[in-house]
Amino acid sequence: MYTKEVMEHFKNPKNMGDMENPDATSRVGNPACGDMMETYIKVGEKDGEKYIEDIKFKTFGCAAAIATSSVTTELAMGKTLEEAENIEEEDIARELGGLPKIKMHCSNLSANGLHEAIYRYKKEEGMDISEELKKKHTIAQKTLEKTEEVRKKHGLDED
Amino acid sequence: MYTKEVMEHFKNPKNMGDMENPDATSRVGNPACGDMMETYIKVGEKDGEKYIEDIKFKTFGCAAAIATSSVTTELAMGKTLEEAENIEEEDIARELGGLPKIKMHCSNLSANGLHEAIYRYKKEEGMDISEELKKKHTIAQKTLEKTEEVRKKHGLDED
Amino acid sequence: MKILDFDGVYADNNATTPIDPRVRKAMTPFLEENFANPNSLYNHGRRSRKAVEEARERVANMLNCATDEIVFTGSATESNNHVIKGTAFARKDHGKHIVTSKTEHKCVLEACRWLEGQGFEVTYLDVDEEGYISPSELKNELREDTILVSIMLTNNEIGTVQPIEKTTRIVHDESSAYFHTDMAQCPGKMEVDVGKLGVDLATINAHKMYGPKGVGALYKKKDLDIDPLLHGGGQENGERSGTENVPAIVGFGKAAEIVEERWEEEGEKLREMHQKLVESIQGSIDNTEVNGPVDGRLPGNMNISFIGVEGEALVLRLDDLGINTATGSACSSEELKSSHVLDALGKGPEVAHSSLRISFGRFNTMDDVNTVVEALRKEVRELRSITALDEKGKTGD
Amino acid sequence: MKILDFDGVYADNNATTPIDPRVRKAMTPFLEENFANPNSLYNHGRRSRKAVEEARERVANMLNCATDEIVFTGSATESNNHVIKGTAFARKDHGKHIVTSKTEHKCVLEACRWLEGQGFEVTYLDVDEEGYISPSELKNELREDTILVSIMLTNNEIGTVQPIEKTTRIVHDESSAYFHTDMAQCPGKMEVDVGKLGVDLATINAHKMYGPKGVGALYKKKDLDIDPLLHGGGQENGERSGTENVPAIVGFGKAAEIVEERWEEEGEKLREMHQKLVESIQGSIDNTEVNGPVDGRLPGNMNISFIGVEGEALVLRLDDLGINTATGSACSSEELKSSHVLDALGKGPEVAHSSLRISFGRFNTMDDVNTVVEALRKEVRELRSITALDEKGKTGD
Ligand SMILES: Cc1ncc(COP(=O)(O)O)c(C=O)c1O
Ligand SMILES: Cc1ncc(COP(=O)(O)O)c(C=O)c1O
Repeated sequence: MYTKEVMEHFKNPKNMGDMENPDATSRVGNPACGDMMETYIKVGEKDGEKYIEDIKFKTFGCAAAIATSSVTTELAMGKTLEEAENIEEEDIARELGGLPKIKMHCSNLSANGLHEAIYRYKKEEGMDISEELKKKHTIAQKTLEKTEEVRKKHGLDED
Repeated sequence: MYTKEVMEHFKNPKNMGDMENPDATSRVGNPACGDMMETYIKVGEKDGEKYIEDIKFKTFGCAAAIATSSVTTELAMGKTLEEAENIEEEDIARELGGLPKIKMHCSNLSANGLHEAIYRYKKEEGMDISEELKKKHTIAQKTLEKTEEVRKKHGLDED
Repeated sequence: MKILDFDGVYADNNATTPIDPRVRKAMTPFLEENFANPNSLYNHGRRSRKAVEEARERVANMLNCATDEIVFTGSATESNNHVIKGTAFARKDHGKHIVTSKTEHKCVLEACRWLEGQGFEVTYLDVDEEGYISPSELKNELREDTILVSIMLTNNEIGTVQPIEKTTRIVHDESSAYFHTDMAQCPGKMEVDVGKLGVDLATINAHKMYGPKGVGALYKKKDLDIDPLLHGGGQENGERSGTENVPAIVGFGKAAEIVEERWEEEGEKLREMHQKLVESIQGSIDNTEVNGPVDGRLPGNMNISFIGVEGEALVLRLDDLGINTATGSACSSEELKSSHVLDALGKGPEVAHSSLRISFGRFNTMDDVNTVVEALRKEVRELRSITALDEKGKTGD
Repeated sequence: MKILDFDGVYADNNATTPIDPRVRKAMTPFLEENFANPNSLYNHGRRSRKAVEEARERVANMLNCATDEIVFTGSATESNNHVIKGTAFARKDHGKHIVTSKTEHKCVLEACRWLEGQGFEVTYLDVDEEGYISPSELKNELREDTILVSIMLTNNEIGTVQPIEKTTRIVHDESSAYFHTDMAQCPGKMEVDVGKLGVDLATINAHKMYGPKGVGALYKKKDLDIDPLLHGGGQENGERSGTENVPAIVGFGKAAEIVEERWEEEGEKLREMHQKLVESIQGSIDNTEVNGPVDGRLPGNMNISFIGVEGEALVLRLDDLGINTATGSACSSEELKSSHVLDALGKGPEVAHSSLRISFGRFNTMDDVNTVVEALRKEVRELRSITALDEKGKTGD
C-alpha cells in the first residue's frame, strides 16, 4: 500500500510536535478522512529575503498524513516564503515515492497547512499576498469549515 | 450407496444368461430407469406340487437391477410356485441388506419378472390363477407398456 | 502467541482465524489423493461423499440441529445473501417487508439495499450507544407483510450480543416472518444452539472458527420456503448447487468438532483475557472510550478509542511491533468512510477515527495481552505527542 | 497413472481434477502462516493481498485479458449464476429475453429457469446430433430485447466445441446482448483467449484445471453492467463480496500459470490418447456409438455408448478394476433421469442408458488408455452376456 519512504517518515516523523512562540500557525482539516493538521512556522530573514527558519506539524491522521507532514517540513525548511508557497501536493507525493490514489488528499492537506501558515504570516506582517496564495487560503479555510460542520453536527465542541 | 451384499451379487451374479427350452419366460421393464429384465423358468413337480426347478434372468440395468435379479433366482430356486409367487420386493431388498430408496423399483422389477413368468406358466398350463397373481400380472404388463411407449416415441423398434 | 511461523501477536481473530493444525491435518488427504467429486459413482467419489456427510453431522452437532438442516455454502456472505434474497423471492407473494438493524454486517445491509431496488421495503432498526437493538421497537415495526427479520447474534466490530432469544419470541408471536441470525463470529466463543435461540435460519462460516476460508453454512429449519441463490446441479439437496468444496467442508467439520468440545473453556479464557486487557489499558492510558458494551460482549472482542490517535496510524505502528489489529477509522477504508457500526452508535467521527479493534482467539495467551498493552502505551504516547487533537478529541484551541 | 496415492486410472477429469503438486505447494503457506485477511492493514494482511493480486494476473494472462477484468468467485456455478441473474437484473429495463442452448450445464439452465419465474423469457436453442447449435437459428432468435446470450465453449459431457467466434460476431452485429460463454472445461486442453473468442463474459473454475475446489472466476469485460450476486463488503472491486479465499485463489493462479505454459502440448497429448482410445474400442468392441462429434471435440473427452450395457453397471464394474469413469445413465442420477445433454441429441433412451464418459487429463498416460480398453473389453463382454437387450439395443424378441 505505502512506499518505503512513506513508512520511514511515518515511523520516524521529522519536526513534529509543539513549537514555542511560532511566528504563525495554521490549522487545516479534512473531515472526510478525519485528518487534522496544525502547522507552525518561524520566519527568518537572510539577504533581505524572508525564509522558513523552522517549521513543525502536529497531525491527527493516518500514516500518509503523518508522513506528508513530515516530508513537508523537510521540503519547506530553509526555503524562502515564495519557494515554500510553491510547494505543491505533487512535490510532496513525489518525494515519498508516490501515495495511494485515495490518500492524495493527505499530501494536499499538509501543503494546505504550509500555505495557510505563510498566508497568515504575510497577512499579520502586512506583506503582499499573491492571487495564488489567496486562492490557497480559501481552499484551506474550506477544509476546515467542513470539519467544523461535522463537529457541530455531532456536538463535539460543546463540552 | 450399495451394501456389500448388493455389490457381491452385482459382481458375481448367480443364474444369469440364456436358458434352453424354458417352460415360461417373461419380460418386464421400467423405462424410468431403463431397466429391462427377462426371466426364464423351468418348472418341475415333486410330491404333486409344482416348483421352480431352474430360473435364470437376463438383465439390462444398473447394479441394483443385476443384484436383485441374482438374489431373486436364489430366493425362488426350489420353491413351490405358490411360495415363489409370494416373494415380494421387501424380501429381496432384505436379502440384500437394503437398497437405496431410489433403487427400490429395481427389486420391484425382478419380483415382477418372477411373478409374470409364473403367471404365464400357469396360464399356458391352464392352472388356477389367484386374484393376487392376476394383479401382479397387470402391474408387470404396465411396466412394459411404458417401456414400449418410450421405445416407440424414439423410433427404436423401427430398424 | 506462536502459531506456526507467525512471529508476533495475532490479535485480529474477528477478521479471520488461523487454521487449527488439527483441521489442516483432517483436510490434507482431500487436497491430495481423495480429490474425487462426491457426486461420482465410484468408490473414490463415495469416500468424498462420506467425508462431506460426516462434516455435516459435526456442524449440525455444534449448532444442535438435524443434519439435513445444514446447507454448506461458500461463505457467510453467501449464506446471508442466500437467506435474504432467497426469502424475498420465495415469499414475495406473501409480503415485501424485511426488518434488520443498522449494525449488521455489510453483506446483510447491501443485500437488503439491493432488494429495495427490486421493490422490497426494508426497516433498519437503530441501536443504542452500546449497539443494542430495542426489542420493543422491533415489535412496533413488524407488519403483516413482514417476511424476514435478520438480526445478528453478535456484532463483529463492537461485540454487542443481541437479545436473540427474546427477539425470536416476539417475532414468532407477532408475525409470520422468518427469523434469521448472522452468527459468524460466535462459534468457539459462546453457545450457538439454534434451538435455544429459537431462530429459523442462521449463518456461520469456517474461517472465523479456526477452519478454512471458502466455506460457510446455513442452518435452515425444515420446510422453510427459500429460493436457492446458486441454481444448478442440485447439490446440497437442491438448496445450493455446485461441486462440493470437499477439503474445506471436511475442515469445517473438524473445526466444528473442536469448537463443540472446547467452546466453554475457550470462551472463559477469552473473557479473562478481555478483563485483563480492559483493566490494563484503562489503568495506564488516559482518555480512552470503549465502543460497544463494557460487559457481556463477544468473548475476545475489544473495541476501544484512544482519543486523539488516528486508528490506521495506530494499527500500522502496532504492526511494526508485530501486533495485528484492526480499526474502524475512515482512513483505513477504500471509500474513506468510517465504520457504519461505530457511526450507528451516535458517537462523533473522532471516536470512530481513533478506534482500535483487538480480537483474541484460541491461540492467544495472557502474555499476548501484556505485549499488546505495553505496545499500546508506547505508541499511543508517541502519536499523541504529535497529534493536532487534544485528548478530549478537540483541536487545541 | 499414479498421482500421489491414487492407485488405478482416474479417467473422470471432466468431473474434477487432482490438484497439481506444484499448485498444492503454492497454496501451503496460505493454509499455514499466511492466513491473514487480505483486507487487513498490517503487513501480514498485505502479503495476502499481494498473493491474491498475483494470482489474478496469472489468470488474466491465461485468458489474455486485463487484470481488472477478472472477478474471483466461489465456483463455476456461482460465475454462471452471477452472469445470468446479474445481467437480467441490471438490464431488465432494456429487455427481458435471454438465449441459451439445451446442452448447457445445469447451472446455466436452472438459473435461466428461475428467471423465467421472475418474468424473463428464455429461448433454449436445439442442438444437432453431435451437439452443435446452429448459428443461423441463433440469429433468428435474437430480438431487440435480448439482453444476454449464453453458449458454452465446450460441453462437459460430449465434448462438443461450439463455434463461439462465429456466434459472438453474429450476436454483436445483430443485437445489443452481452455474450457469455461457460468454458469451465477448457483451460489446459485448448486455447482460452477471450479476445479471440470475442466474448464479453466467460466462466472458468480451478478444480477442472488441476487447481483447488471452491474457487472460480468470471471474465467480465470493462464497463459491462451486471448486478453482483453476492453483495457485502465490496471485495473484488464491488463485484463479488466476501473474504477472499486466499489459498484457493493462490492455487488457481498457480494452476493458470501452468496451463498457460503447457496447454498446447497437453492438448496434443490428450488428442493422441483420444485417437488411440477410439480406435482401440472400435477395433475390438462391437455395437458402440460415439456421443458427440467424432472429430475436433474437447481433448481428452470421450463419450460412448456400449449398446445393451447399462452405464451405472459398467462404471461400477470398471471401478472394481480401479478405473474411475462416469455415465449419463438415468440409473446414476438422483432423479432417475438420464442426461439432459444426451437427451438433447435426440438419440433413444437406450443410448443414454448405456453411455460411458471417459475423460483423461494431465496425469494420464498411454498406458492408461490400454488399461481402460482392456477392462472395457472384459466388462462389456460380461455384462452383455447377461443383458436383456441385444446389441442393437432391442429386446431379444
Ligand atoms: C458477522 C459477520 N457476518 C458475515 C461476515 C462475512 O464473512 P465472509 O467475508 O467470510 O463471507 C463476517 C466476516 O467478515 C462477519 O463478521
Ligand atoms: C461446463 C461446466 N460448467 C459449470 C460447471 C460447474 O462447476 P462447479 O460445480 O465447480 O460449480 C461444470 C462442472 O461441473 C461444468 O462442466
